Amino acid sequence: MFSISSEKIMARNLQDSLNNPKAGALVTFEGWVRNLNEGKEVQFLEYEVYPALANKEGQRILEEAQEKFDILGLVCVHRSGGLKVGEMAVWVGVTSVHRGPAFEACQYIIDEVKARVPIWKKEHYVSGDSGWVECHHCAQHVH
Amino acid sequence: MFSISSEKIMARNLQDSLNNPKAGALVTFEGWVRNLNEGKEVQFLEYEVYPALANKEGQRILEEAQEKFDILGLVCVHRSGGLKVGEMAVWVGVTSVHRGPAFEACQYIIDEVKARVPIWKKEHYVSGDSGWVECHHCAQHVH
Amino acid sequence: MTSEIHIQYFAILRDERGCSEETLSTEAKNAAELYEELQKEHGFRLSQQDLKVAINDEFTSWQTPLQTKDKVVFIPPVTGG
Amino acid sequence: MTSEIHIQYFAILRDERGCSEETLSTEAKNAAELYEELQKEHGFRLSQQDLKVAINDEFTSWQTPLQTKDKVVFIPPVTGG
Repeated sequence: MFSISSEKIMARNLQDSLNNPKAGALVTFEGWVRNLNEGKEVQFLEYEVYPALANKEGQRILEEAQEKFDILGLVCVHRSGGLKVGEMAVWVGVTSVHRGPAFEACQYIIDEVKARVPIWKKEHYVSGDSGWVECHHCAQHVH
Repeated sequence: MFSISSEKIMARNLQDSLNNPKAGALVTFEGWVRNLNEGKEVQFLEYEVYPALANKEGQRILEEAQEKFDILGLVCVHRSGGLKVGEMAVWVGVTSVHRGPAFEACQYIIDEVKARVPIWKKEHYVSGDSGWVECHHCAQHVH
Repeated sequence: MTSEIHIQYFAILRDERGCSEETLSTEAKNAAELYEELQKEHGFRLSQQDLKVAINDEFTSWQTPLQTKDKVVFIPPVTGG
Repeated sequence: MTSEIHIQYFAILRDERGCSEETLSTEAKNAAELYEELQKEHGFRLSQQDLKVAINDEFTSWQTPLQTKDKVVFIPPVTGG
């Protein structure tokens, strides 16, 4: 249910895997590569992943969501490797009977993935500079 | 940005219309026709719409969301006519720079659409019965 | 004073009225009086406080004075989504 | 006592170390001592309290005793999503 993908994320296929006649609600989150971060123009970025632990921790987060919220299905995929502006970095989808739990679980999953899963982002700027993004929490520029 | 559709909702096209290099987050909500409501097996349902006022009120809700939350783009489409189990009744999509406002606005929009837009749902049950759903708020079975 | 009012019916009210629109002459001064009149005639089960009212495609107050050619819609609790 | 430890480096630590993995012999009793040793040698700018540590692909405490053949990863603040 949690995975790391080195290829373009195919949201529609992921979503189809969540089809369920009991479900009344699907909430999805997509994280996209922005053209600006802290005032710097971004050209592309790279995600580096510690795969063994990222997969375990991602899976744990989905299990927590399943326990905490009354949901039916859930999927999260995170990209690795190089991405251009506008490309999808992460996809989260959650289904439930009523909509409240799907919203809560989707937000929980993306919050926890960003805080806990060992993935690091290096930004390459139009100026030619590049750098590892320092820390979401410190810099308060979570998307 | 708000519309009523008598045809199948094409979520991917709606989503493409929200592409924006400034956006870091897309949150979507889809409402699906469930196979069970209050213990009764649903075969299909019909949405009846008061179009002139539904479009005005839907548009007002999107304008309110735009004022309340720091978001970039937003779309909401609601179906009219007959739908089978599993079909999409409503689609909401919101983009923003950071993810918080997109989640909040998406939830605001679907909450307000369900509470305010003049659309009525008639359920047709496997048993052969049918009936107008009485009131989301009263019956506490919002999805 | 009599005014000529156009009424559209939706959902349960359409079923109970047996038609989706009609034009009628009424002495009702406002939408509240008009609904009272129609409820008596057709036995609508929803009471006025369950409904909202729109005149000329805008939500309005039950006390807004009716004018000839107004289009009135009584709005049962909505159940979209 | 000397143990043989395998280390993997990611992100900024990989850049600063100049390689992505190495195996070394150390007298460090736990990950805290090991990081101190490596930080001195390679000048890592992140301090131990900025990092988490994993042994054999599980998060663990800095005080867990190291054992020969352990795989250690120091984890800079994560920035996925």
